[in-house]
Amino acid sequence: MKLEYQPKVIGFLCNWCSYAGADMAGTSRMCYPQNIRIIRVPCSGRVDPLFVLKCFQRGADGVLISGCHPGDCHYTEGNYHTRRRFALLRDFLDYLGIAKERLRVEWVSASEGQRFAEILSDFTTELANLGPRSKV
Amino acid sequence: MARIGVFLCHCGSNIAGSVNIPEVVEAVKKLPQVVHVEDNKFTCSDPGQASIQQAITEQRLNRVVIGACSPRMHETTFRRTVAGAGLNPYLLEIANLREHCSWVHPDQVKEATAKAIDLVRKAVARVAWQESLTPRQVGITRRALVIGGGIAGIQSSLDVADAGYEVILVEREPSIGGHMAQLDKTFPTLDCSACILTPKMTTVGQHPNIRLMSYSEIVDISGFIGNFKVKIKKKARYIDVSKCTGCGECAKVCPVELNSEFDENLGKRKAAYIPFPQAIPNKYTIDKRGYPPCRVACPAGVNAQGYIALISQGKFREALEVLRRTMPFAGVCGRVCIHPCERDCERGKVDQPIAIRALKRFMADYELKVGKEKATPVERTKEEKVAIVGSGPAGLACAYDLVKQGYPVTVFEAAPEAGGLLRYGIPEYRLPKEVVANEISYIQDLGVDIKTNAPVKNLTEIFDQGYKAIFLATGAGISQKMGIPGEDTPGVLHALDFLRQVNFGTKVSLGSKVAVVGGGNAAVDAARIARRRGVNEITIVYRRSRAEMPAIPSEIEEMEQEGIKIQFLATPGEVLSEANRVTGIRCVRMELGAPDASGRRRPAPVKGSEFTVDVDNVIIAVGQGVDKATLPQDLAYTNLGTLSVDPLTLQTNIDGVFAGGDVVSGPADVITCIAGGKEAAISIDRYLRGVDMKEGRPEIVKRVKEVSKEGVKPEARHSMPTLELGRRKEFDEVELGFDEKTAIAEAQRCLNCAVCSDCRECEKVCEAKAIDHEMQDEIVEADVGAIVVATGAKALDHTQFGIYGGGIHSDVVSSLQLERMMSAAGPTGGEVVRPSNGAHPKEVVFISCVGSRDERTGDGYCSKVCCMYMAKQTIMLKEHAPETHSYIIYTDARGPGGKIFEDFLTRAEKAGTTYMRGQIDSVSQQDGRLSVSGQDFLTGAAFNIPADLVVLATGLMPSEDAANLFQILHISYDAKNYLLQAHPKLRPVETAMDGIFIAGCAVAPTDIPESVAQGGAAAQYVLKLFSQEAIEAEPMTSIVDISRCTGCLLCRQVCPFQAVESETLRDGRTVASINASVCKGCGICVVACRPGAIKLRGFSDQQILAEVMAL
Amino acid sequence: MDMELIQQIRDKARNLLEEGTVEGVIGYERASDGLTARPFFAYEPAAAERLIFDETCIHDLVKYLLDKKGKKMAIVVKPCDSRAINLLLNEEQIKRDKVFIIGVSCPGVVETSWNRRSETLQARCRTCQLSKPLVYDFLVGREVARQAEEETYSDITEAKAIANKEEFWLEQFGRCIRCYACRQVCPGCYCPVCFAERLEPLWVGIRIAPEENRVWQTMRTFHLAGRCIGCNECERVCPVDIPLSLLNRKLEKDVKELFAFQAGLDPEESPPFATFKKDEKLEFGA
Amino acid sequence: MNLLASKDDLIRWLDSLLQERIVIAPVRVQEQTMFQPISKVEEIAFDFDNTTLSPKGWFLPPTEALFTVQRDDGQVNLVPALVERDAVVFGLHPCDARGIALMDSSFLQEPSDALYRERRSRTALIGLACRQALPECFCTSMGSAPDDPSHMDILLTEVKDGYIVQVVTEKGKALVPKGLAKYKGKVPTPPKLQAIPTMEVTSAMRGLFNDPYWERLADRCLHCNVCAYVCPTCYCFDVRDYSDKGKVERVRSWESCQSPGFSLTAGGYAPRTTKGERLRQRFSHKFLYFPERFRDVACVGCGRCVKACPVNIDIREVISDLQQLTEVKSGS
Repeated sequence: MKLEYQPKVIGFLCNWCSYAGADMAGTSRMCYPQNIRIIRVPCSGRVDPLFVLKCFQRGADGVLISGCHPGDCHYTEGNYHTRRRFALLRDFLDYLGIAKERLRVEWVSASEGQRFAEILSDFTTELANLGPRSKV
Repeated sequence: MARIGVFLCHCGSNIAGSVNIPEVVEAVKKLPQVVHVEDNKFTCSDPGQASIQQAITEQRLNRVVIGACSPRMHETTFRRTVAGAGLNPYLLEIANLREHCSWVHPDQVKEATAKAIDLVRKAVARVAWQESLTPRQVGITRRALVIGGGIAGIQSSLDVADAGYEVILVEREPSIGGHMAQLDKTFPTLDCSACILTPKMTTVGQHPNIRLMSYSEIVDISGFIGNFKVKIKKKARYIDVSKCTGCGECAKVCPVELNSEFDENLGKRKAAYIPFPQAIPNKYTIDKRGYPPCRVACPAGVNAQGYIALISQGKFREALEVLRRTMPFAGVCGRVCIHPCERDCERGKVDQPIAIRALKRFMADYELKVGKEKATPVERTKEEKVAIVGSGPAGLACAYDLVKQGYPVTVFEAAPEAGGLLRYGIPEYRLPKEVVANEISYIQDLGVDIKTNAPVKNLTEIFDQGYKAIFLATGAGISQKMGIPGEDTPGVLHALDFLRQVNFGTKVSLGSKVAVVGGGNAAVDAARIARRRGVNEITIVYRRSRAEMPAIPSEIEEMEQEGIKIQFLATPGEVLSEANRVTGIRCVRMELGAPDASGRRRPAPVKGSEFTVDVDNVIIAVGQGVDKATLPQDLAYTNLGTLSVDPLTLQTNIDGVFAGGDVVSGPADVITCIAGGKEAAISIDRYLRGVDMKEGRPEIVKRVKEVSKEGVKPEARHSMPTLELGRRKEFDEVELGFDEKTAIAEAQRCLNCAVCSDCRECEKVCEAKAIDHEMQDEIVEADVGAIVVATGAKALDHTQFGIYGGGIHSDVVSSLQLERMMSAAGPTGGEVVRPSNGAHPKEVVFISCVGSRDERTGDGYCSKVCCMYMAKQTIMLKEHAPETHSYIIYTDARGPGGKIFEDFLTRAEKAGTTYMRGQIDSVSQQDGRLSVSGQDFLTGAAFNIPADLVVLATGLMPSEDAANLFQILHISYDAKNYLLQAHPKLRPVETAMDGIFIAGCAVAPTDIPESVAQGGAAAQYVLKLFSQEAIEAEPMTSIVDISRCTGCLLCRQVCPFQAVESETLRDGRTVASINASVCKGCGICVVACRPGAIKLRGFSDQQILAEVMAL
Repeated sequence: MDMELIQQIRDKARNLLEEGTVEGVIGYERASDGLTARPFFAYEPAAAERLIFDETCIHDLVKYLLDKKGKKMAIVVKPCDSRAINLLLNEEQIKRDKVFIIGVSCPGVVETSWNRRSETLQARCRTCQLSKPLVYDFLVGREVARQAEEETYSDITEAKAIANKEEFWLEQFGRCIRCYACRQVCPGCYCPVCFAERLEPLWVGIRIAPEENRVWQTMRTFHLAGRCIGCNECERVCPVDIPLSLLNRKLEKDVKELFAFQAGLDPEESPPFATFKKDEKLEFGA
Repeated sequence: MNLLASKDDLIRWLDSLLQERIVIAPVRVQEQTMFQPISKVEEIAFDFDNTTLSPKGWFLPPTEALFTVQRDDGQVNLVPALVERDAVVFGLHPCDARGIALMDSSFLQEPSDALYRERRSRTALIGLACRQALPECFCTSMGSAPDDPSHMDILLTEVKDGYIVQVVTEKGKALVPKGLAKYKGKVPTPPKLQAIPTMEVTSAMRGLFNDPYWERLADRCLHCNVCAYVCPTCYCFDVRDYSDKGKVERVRSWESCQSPGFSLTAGGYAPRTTKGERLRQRFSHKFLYFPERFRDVACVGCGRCVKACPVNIDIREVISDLQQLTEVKSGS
């Protein structure tokens, strides 16, 4: 698939589920767009909203935060905090003009390589359709 | 200055096939701080690793980046490599060029190469901020906690204890043993379950290294592997286990019987019980579940369940003793009490409340009938004399409580006879004088001195006579006036004066028509007395409607039977008279408006609705007030004209002077007055002892939470026999009281809400003096190093499977019930019978997978043990009675485990069991027999099997409240509340929490040998831990920079592991501190920390931000 | 001016200082324009006579308690300010026994700036539900039943409808000169080193530029999510009139709707980021 | 010699200036007036009382890059920032011009600040005499006046028919368009201001250095940077290097002595840790250190800080307090 615009995507993946899920996509040789750069964190609860703000400030077109499914957190509760923090931040950024489509929060388990690849394809396409972020 | 070496792996063609490695090498060389770049065919190979070590040494590298496969693959390997060259292993960063790049972007060399460069640049940026980290050493408490005393927990405890370490075994129930103790035989060997379990239980009970805490629960756990702190609640069992000999005398006398949980509700046990004869510990427990609703509802806290339980056993005297522990007025309250207890009686939710008041009266009647024994005077143990003014119910109740505590008590009564309102206010037909006199004489027998004709006008005089405290209970004895024209006309009487005169025996002459104004008990009493004095036409005029009428409903009913009319919604505006003689009253109609302060709807006159009633006399009963003239001076009053007292202590404005009853509350019922007297007694005792009068008041009592009404068959309340209408004369009591048979039958309706009735008969028989009804729950703290969770499972409740007739037909039983029936020690003595009629069943149908493998009716998983126990039970049924024929309707017949399990199924089949694969449509009952219909999956044919007994093979589910415990322990569990293993294959008895291990059915349904194996395996992990000198703790944990910490402790709130503690610095500031041994390194706190005071080592803000900034 | 109320404040303040119950009293005095009010610290009983209270006493004085940790202080607190007290109690920044709260039942305050006061109540006062402070030791003023307008957040709805939001906000943030007055006045901002001024890591550079300022203002607001008590002091002190209430109130609204939480109403209840519910529905769909 | 420019003349003049130079002029932004570079003359707000910020931001911008350093193929290149165009600041009041003159004392003394010097020499100041005195104004007490042309290149004074054009410097003369009529009418009397006594402020300041007055005054101070950023004479800045994938940029931005991190040293030492010390620094700099070094008090009486301070720390009150306290001290 050839995209009109190649968006820049930064992903924060928890070590125990989503990073392993991305590994699983690799070992299963599933192809997905190359646009993402993955940063490994111990838990999605480690993702500071400031990281996301810095990504957007640095010109990222989209940010993905992915953790274990609620209830499955390796640290039992981290992703519940993630959910609260980013439910609020996502809408707030939208309010400030950074469309909510640009910040994704997903739950991907270690076995969901296929799902990870699908999410990325979908996200990249969506971002490409949105086009570059407005520069003022 | 960082000197970074970058090593790029080709991974054969795995990476190099999609990533142009030379291009990456060139790009990386230009990165700041990178001093060395090389690429290898296989970096993880020995030459690859050697090359890294060589470069570290030769190039004096102090940071290493490896571009290779996922760090989840080889991070540990490469850390070892780096450490081998003398560099701290945490100064390494891995760029994931394979799983995250080459493998997912094949045939896109350009893009994959650009991405690889980005990933390496990101890793280089991050590694510059990496710090040296060193794992910490932590000590170990070599004591294990085992939670759950089933076979798995028993095995763990024994294995750890035998290895020489201490074990605390906590079991929620009074005995260990779990479900295995309930089983008759075990499959596939048909061993006697008790025979193989009991020796293990005994060993546990006697093991020097095992501290058995039965009837206990975990309430809190903190700490971490090797160093847990646990709080264990020892539930009050009301029997001191150190004294109890297990003789069982308490159970023999216990009047309360309920279904035995151990016998699956097929048998009975007492409130004082031992679950089964071989219980360990062999100690009794009293099942006390709070205060019964009747006791909570009673203002005076009378323990109705206590005396009712004893009445049900025919122990009438003992029952009266129970009542007299609280107050002396069985006969009085048995007649006139407004009985709030009956309103709250749980039996009322089934059919009708217990006739509590009638039973109370019965005890008094019985005592009079069989002859009263003179009460033994209470020994005076206290010096301080107490004076009580007024001998109504409040005064006497106070005197009674104080004399029983050993105080010298004198009651001063202004009237010629004691009793107050009981004697002068309530008509004889409701409360015979003899009953009042009997109960007052009992109080006097105990040692209370009652002085009649002794009005008290001056409190100082009383104090001067050496009394140390005074209780004023002079009542509210003045009738209130209506304030209408003509109220002073002769022939207008006030109810209280009228009743007093009648009770004194003074002659009162009435005309033939009388109107009584008011709706309270005084009005009803006055009307009924008037009827007994021969008045023909009596009308009660009441300004509200029937619903608002405050008099006792049964009294109103009896009054109406006697022909007295009530004019509702009317109020008199004037008393009409001629020649100073009453001729009538002019009334006005009322209508009800909005509720007033009392909650009753306020009546308002309807204009132009005046009407006149012709009467000869008017009796006004609109209220009573306190007669200030008869009270000593200097007392403070409320706006309502009653005495002003402290609501908690009842002390008046004068030190040492207390007041209660109607003089404080205004006119109230007898039991409320008694309650006031009792409260005053508590205050006076505390006052005299000089202790705080307010502490712990008002007393908060624990009402029993839920009362099971399962299996309670509706049975009407026994009604009170009354005197025939025609025979009702002035002095004859209308209500006649229960006879003994009725009393017992009525008492047996009691649901024993609180289970233990607090009758205290057990205390009398316990020679070891082991019983302590005041026992409280106790919290025990302990330090342990490892925890084994073996909380087991429970069988699903078969009564919730109505589709199979469970809970509908009594001959549909659960497999555990069948097991109990088969047990020689069980409720049927080993006989398998039909619960409906006790007959031996001929045709028995087993239904498998009840609640298992079926999302519709229960859980989707297989409970694993059912196929085998059904086979066992059919074999056993055949052995018990060869003529029995069993069917097993199965979904799949599983014999997991290969060896002999499958053979066992065959054995069952050979023994004559009919296996049918199919589905049940319905279980119905016809002519006393059950009929099981469904479809045979193998033949496709419908079947209809007549059966005498249907056995539901109910599946397993985690025990109740298991999830609560798991939350306390912070261990994960799944949607069905089963525990999650650290790894389902490779770490089956470990959890994600280090130091907490799991075994048995709490993890998933297991049979006995598996439970034992897992219990042993968990013990092995405990021992492995205990055999270490110290624990090495992961260094990637959070630390607090106290100079930035604001002490808001949000981190403590978000930490899932309780790793955060607060610490007070020398300058008085409170800051957070993180216990690195507990911290798991999730970093939730780091994000929560606004001032940036927390750093997660290995994942610091710097490190992650460096990655962001490099992209 | 309600002289009776002022006299009550003065009498109480004087008493507290005379008895030595407190070391100082934080209240209001007349500003140098003779028209509006300014914060005032009375340390001597005689200074109590300078205290005033009227509808120009707009400042939330609670912030000053953070400067006086360890000292027992009395403070004049309006109902809205009492939420700041609760916030700081919840976050363990002040100790209840170190503060003597002179609560004022306040009919609302007006917009003021130096030498200028309007006659209309501040917008936040019009929707204020509190007729008296949530917490106080001594209450002055008549408690009046408030006829609060319904909080509709119409300003937020309007701001949501702005066509090019990014442009709009970058323009607003572009004016920011990073004087940090908004932070300095905020009772919820008390980090020893603000993230905006931290060097390691350098979250926000010293560059005073729209993108940089956006990180600053976004995160400032986000740090106050579920903690902003709505005093709106930040907007008042902003020298370049950035509509900060549109930021704070947006999160206030979301927190109220998503987590049913309002800051500072109960010192025992923890803010939304301290806790979670396992089964709460928080959508991440577009 | 005064000239007269009609309103139209002025607009044409500004329009022609705009062709060849950057024009910085007061622009209405919502309810405020700000100095901003304009693209059209219509953007100018002629009708304003005072701007929120002084025009100092043109000479010392809130943020500017001083130079960048980059590594290209092993070579390290340093590129200094340059001032590329001439400019005009239009519409500044005499107090603001005096503020710029005071900044000159510091920035232009050798070694001078290159960027500042460059901007200063390439920028002409065309001022506007004040039409009215605001309640916060006290310029006459600080050595200026509503009609003071001293530090301007050209001063305009609004009259009925347009503006009196008073050419002050040669630089100004070069900018005046040809053909303006001579102004023969009366020069309007400048608005009157209430003078505040300013005697002995410096010595009072010196004498009260350790007085508890500062801590008390600082009680209500929030330590925001508003006063410093609106002040025409406050010129403190911070300098930091930014590195982005190997490209390093040295940036300076406004900073104020009121912020706790100001002059924090690498070892963690902060010279002024208490609120009182920080607030004292502000006034010490204005009334003590600056006059000791450059003769004049570093305040022009524009009144911006009076108006902008969220807690009403009024510099005039501070002056009066200092004087009173000194008298009390010497009297006792």
